[in-house]
Amino acid sequence: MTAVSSTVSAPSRRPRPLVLDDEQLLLRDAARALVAECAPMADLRDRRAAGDDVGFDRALHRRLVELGWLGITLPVDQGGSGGRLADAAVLFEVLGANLAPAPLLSSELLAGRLLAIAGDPTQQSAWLPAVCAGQAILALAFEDRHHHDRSSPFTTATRQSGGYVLQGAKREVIDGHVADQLVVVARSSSGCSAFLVNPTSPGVTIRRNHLIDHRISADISFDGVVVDDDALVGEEGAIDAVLDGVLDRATVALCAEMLGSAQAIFDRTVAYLRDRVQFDQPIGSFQALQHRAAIWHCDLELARSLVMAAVAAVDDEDPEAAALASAAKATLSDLLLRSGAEAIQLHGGIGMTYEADPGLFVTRARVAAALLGDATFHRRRFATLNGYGP
Amino acid sequence: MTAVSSTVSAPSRRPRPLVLDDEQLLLRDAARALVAECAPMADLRDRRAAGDDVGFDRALHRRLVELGWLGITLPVDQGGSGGRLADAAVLFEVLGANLAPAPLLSSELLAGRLLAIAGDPTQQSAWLPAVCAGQAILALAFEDRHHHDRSSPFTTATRQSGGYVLQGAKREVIDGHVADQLVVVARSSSGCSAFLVNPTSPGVTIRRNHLIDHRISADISFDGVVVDDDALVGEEGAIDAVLDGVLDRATVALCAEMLGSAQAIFDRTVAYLRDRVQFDQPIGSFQALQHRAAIWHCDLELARSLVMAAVAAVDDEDPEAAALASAAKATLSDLLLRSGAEAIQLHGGIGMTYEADPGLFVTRARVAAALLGDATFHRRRFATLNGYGP
Amino acid sequence: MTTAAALDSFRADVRAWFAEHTPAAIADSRHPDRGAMAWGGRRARIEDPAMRTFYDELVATGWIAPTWSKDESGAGLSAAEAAIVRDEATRVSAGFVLQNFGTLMVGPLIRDFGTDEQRRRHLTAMARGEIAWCLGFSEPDHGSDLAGLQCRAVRDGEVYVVTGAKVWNSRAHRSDFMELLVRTDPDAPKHHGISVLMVDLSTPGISISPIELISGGSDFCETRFDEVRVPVDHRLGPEHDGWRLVQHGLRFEREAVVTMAMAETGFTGRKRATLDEIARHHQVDPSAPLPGDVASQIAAAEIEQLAFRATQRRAADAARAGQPAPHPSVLKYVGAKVTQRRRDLEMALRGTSAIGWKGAAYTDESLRSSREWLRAFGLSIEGGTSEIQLNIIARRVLDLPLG
Amino acid sequence: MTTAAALDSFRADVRAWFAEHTPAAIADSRHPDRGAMAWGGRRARIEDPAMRTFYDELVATGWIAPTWSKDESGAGLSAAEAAIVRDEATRVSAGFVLQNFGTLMVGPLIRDFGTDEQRRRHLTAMARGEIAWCLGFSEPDHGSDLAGLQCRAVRDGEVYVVTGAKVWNSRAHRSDFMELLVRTDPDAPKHHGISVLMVDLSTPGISISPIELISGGSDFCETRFDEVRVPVDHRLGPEHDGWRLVQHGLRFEREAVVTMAMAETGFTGRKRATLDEIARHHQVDPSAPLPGDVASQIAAAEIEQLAFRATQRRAADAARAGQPAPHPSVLKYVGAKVTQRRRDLEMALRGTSAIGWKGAAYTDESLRSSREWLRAFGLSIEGGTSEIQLNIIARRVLDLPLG
Repeated sequence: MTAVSSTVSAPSRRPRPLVLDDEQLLLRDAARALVAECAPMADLRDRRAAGDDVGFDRALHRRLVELGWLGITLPVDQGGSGGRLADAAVLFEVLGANLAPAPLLSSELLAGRLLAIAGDPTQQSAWLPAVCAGQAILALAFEDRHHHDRSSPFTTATRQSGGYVLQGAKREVIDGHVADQLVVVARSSSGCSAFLVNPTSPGVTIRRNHLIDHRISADISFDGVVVDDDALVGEEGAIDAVLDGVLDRATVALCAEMLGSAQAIFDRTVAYLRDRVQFDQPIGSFQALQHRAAIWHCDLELARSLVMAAVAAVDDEDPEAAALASAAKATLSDLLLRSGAEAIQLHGGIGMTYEADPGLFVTRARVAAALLGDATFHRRRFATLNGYGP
Repeated sequence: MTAVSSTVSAPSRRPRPLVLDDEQLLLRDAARALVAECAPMADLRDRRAAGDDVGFDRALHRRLVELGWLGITLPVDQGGSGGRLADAAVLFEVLGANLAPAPLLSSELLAGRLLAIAGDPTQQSAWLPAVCAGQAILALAFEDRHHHDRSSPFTTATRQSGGYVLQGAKREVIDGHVADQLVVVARSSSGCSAFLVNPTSPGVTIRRNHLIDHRISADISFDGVVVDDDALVGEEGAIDAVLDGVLDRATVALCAEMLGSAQAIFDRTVAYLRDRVQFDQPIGSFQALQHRAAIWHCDLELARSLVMAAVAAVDDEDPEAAALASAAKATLSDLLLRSGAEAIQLHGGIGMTYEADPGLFVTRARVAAALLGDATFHRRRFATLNGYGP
Repeated sequence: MTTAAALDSFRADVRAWFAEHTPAAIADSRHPDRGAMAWGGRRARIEDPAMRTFYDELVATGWIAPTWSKDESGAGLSAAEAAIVRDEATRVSAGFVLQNFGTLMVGPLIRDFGTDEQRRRHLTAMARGEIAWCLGFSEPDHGSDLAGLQCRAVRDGEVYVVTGAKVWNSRAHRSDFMELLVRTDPDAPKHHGISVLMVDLSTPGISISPIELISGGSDFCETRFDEVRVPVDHRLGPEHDGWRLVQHGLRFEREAVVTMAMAETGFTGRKRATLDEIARHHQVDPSAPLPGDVASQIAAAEIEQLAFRATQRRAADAARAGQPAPHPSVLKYVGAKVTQRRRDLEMALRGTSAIGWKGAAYTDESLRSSREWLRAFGLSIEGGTSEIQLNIIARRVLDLPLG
Repeated sequence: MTTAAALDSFRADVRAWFAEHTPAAIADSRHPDRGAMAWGGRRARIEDPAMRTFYDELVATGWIAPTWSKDESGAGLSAAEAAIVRDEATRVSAGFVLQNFGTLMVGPLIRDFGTDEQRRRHLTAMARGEIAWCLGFSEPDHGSDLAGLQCRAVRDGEVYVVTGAKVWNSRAHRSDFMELLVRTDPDAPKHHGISVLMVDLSTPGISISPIELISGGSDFCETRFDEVRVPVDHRLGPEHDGWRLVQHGLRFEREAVVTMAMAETGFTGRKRATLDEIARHHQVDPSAPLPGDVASQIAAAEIEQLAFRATQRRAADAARAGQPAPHPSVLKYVGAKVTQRRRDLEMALRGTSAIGWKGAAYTDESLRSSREWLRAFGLSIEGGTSEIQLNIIARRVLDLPLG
């Protein structure tokens, strides 16, 4: 008989199963306990009322450091735990459930990660152990525009003897207002480069942005800021590929946080549907609302799978990781916004009040959707990565 | 006191009210009676089963002629009734409600209208009275591709002594398989032109397309087809603007037909929801289905307003007519497809059977959505007309 | 019956009137006198002399309550003429002055159900902007289920003693009177023990506090009644039969909420950047064409809005012609959705420029944009939630059976 | 417990087996023997000798019913191993042979509820593809409301006399046995008078007619029973307690319908043009980049499909790890929706090339495309409508109260 002609290829590598392992389950429980204790959601309103200019809770930052969770994915020899992105994703999801801000994305996933893979040993040892010890906050300044753009079209680095001069302005730098050191992406004739910049350097101006989600970021301008040669991270003009990898990874972490938020506001809303009585019955007994909740649940299940697949792809160094990161961010941006809106609607009037929680989720949704590329950006990028971009 | 400085402009022309006038209400009732008598929906299945190769009912065509409705918008001196598009829209909506095909779009709104505004008196008197008398069917052959494209990129007209040579192929020519005369759009060095072509001319090959909606159209190829100078309709290379106007107008008429179809399948589905009993109650008493029906109703109301506004804009020669035509077609294409799908779903299993009506609507929806430009085409054109096209 | 030509001529007169009398300050969407002019009332103070004069002149025309009789200080206009007045006022950015809660919603009810004495007392004062009204319908535990309300009025001789709480009372803190729903018979089935009181808000025992919304401070209030004594002759309509009045009046509320919300957020009237202008502004090269995906999102939003406006137009035309018109619940449901989607897209197009709550980096326009987006979530809740509208459409328009 | 390394090695063996035994004809999606191979049964004739041999060899491996014991002619594999067999079969386009209704849905029920005699009689025959089964659940008037079924079985000594009608019986016209739901106690509450019969379809009094769908002829049938005599020992499980069996077995059906529908319409396995290839093909210049709006529509559909596949993968992984997995109703609901949207977009991308029912102008691919699009509307109806799935999710997953 005629057998199919394809030769017997070796079984492809077993994909990582899309479940949490035992350690991650323990981590999740511990993180939940921490957040319940240290980061109740009312803190957000309290901090704004108190005129807070930090945007997160210093005590929560300290506790994360004590538990060894700041640096959970950073190298062991730099004071980190050497974990996978999957471990960080567990933390992000739990933080997201309580909308708890912490300088984790900025210091570890963005600037820390970039240093960890492109920095020289001096740069690494100057900053990474300090991040893991909670002694330093780092920020990655990469956005020139109000829409995600990895090409830094407007910030320039001009070579001069012994160093560079930086000129331009960066938008919405996460934790840029409290950073002890900045990593700044700038463009020279040879391409994009990254530089370590002391935020107190002459020519650096930092403006605090108070965001609708109660967090704080910074717009930072660089007016003839002079840095030495040793401020250069990696090779000159060659940071693009590194940056792409760093941003994809951070995007997936942000997606995990957004998933946590979406799931949390869903769970709260479903609980409200069970409890709230109108027309002498729980409103959750109305079939129209049941179907909306059920469809919402389905969308959450899809989103969870996509985030877990993206996490696994990053950890497996799967070439599909970039496309999965974009797929996840496009999906989570839409889903979290819709979740916030649906939560307000199903809560009715009370959902519109500042004292209730749905509004906190919807404002966070808007910010998180815009950060690191919105749904339109990532659908476009997904198309491009798959060879049919416009 | 300081008065606002803008000068008092004359009140803008009163927009035509978006209601049917008394004559149109009478026309609607008469048309409904005709369709109920002559064009029951079962005819569609019967004709396909009988191996029909016409795609519409010759008897219905005759009745439309007898009632003076073929040519309802054509000039009185050509045998028409000189009505407004609003009058034709009433007819199209009623035909759409029963999915009744008739050579009205082809002979009157497309080819007939083009001759009426761009043809010379000889061309007009040769064909328009015949159309109104039911003695001729005309077809406008303008699509070169499977996506709406008004530029005839592949069909050429080459000047030769005393006439032109046509080369190319036209897709999905509505009623092209039964047309007594074709109006063919072709491109020469100076732009697009239209030509009257006898379908029996040497070099013309007509293939019947049996469509999923039980109608029939034609793919027609022109292989070195020679026509005389007097076959040219309008000026050489200058038919584009005329064609745009004709197509916009026909598009609005098609939208009226689609609105009739969407409303009809909605009404049938709502009636089914009232009647069908499952779990010991009419399924229309389930709130989830009620809300879906209510949202569907809202979308129909929006679509009806848009179609009426587009009809009024065409009749008023409002410069917004083109944008409104595109807005209407984008909306109706999506809505009719969604209506067909929702009708099947709410009918359950029976909705999937060929003997039930929802399937007839969903197949018609697909064809009508594709004809004269789909939703994507018209959203893009709407953007372009408003100055922000891609 | 007014002919079309007569209406055209009327429109020309109205336009001329506004051109002559409207002060330039009217176009300032943050003018401090706007609130006082929109709502009137005992405590309203119009400080700008030009605005004060304009308001007085407008009151003198009767256009605050254009369809009311001249005896009631209205202008005695037909519905078509009143629509022209509103159109033309909107055209010069003065539409907000005619969005008066009292004349739109409370007045018609007093005319239909009030005693002669009540009509005399309240209508003229309303039409002249002297007394500001608010509504006291919803309660913290009874929003959509309005008929379940618990605020009690116990008869004590010639007064009712009112105790309970109301919420979502628009501008109660700046109003003089409230149309208040109370339960007068706690033992009757829930739709049968309700009465309507007209409560002077200066009566002792009433405390009013504004509600902070997700979009910031608001004109909505929570109002508490602690043994408030209301004269029995301040009851509107028969005792225990208030639900009928509510049904009668609810339609006014729904229509008015959409109209007002749209005026408020600048949906009509005030010039604002178009979506494509916003999108272009944020490009690296603002003169470059928009990407196809963005253009398509904008087109979809614009088409939806065009359809909604055509539906408003058709509703008016059909009502005028006595033909079947889109149901008010359709307008309410769709109006909220269209506005919400538009705000949402606008936010997306603004990117991170619109995520600010405060800070020097943000323009006033972008700060307003985020607040308008947040505020718009309420459009599908206030004045009857979207779910209630869909229930109404299913029952009353589609004739679907009760579950 | 099987270790990961052992599973890898097992996969290699299975892949090698298929590489050696699979005939080239298997990749022909219109091969006339496909039906017989997928369903087996008394009347199945596999004509192509290569296909016949392959089928016999496959039966010998026990992989038609991979998790069944070798005594039952299964292969005694674990769930993880069985999944590998299905994966690898799909990889060489032979997945359809393992999509057997009997082994997937009827067999497990007979194992759990049958007598020893019934198990002996039916399981091996099923696993060897000798007897084809179909289901007789829905009735013309009782689709979603299955428990309202009216097909009656009246006891007459040692037989039931069955009269009534069933509909949506997949491939009944080519099956040997039907798992039939009948009402044995018309006086009991509707969930309590139902029994399950295993009916030999060659019994006199049964008439079966295929149903024509909107997509053309189909394998669904309507089956009528006119005083059909079924031996009492052909009843599965206790009398009147059939609803419990239905509940037990319904899950199998829902999962299987999605899997089979996807295999059927080429969702997995068979190579088909990608959406971007289709879009490009229809451009004036196929090498030009796609317009941004089209690319964005395709990306949205691809992302949705990626999410669905990841959910299928996670469901399997979680079940294996004993962790909470997505509910089968989620997979059923989403699977239908994702496939429908994809078909819809594919049709839009094909433009007028896909509106043909027949005619020389249309390619086979485009004719198939329109039929697949139409057929896909059924995915959200058969095997429990999407509305039923949403009810299940609301009640069982979200714990929302009954209305």
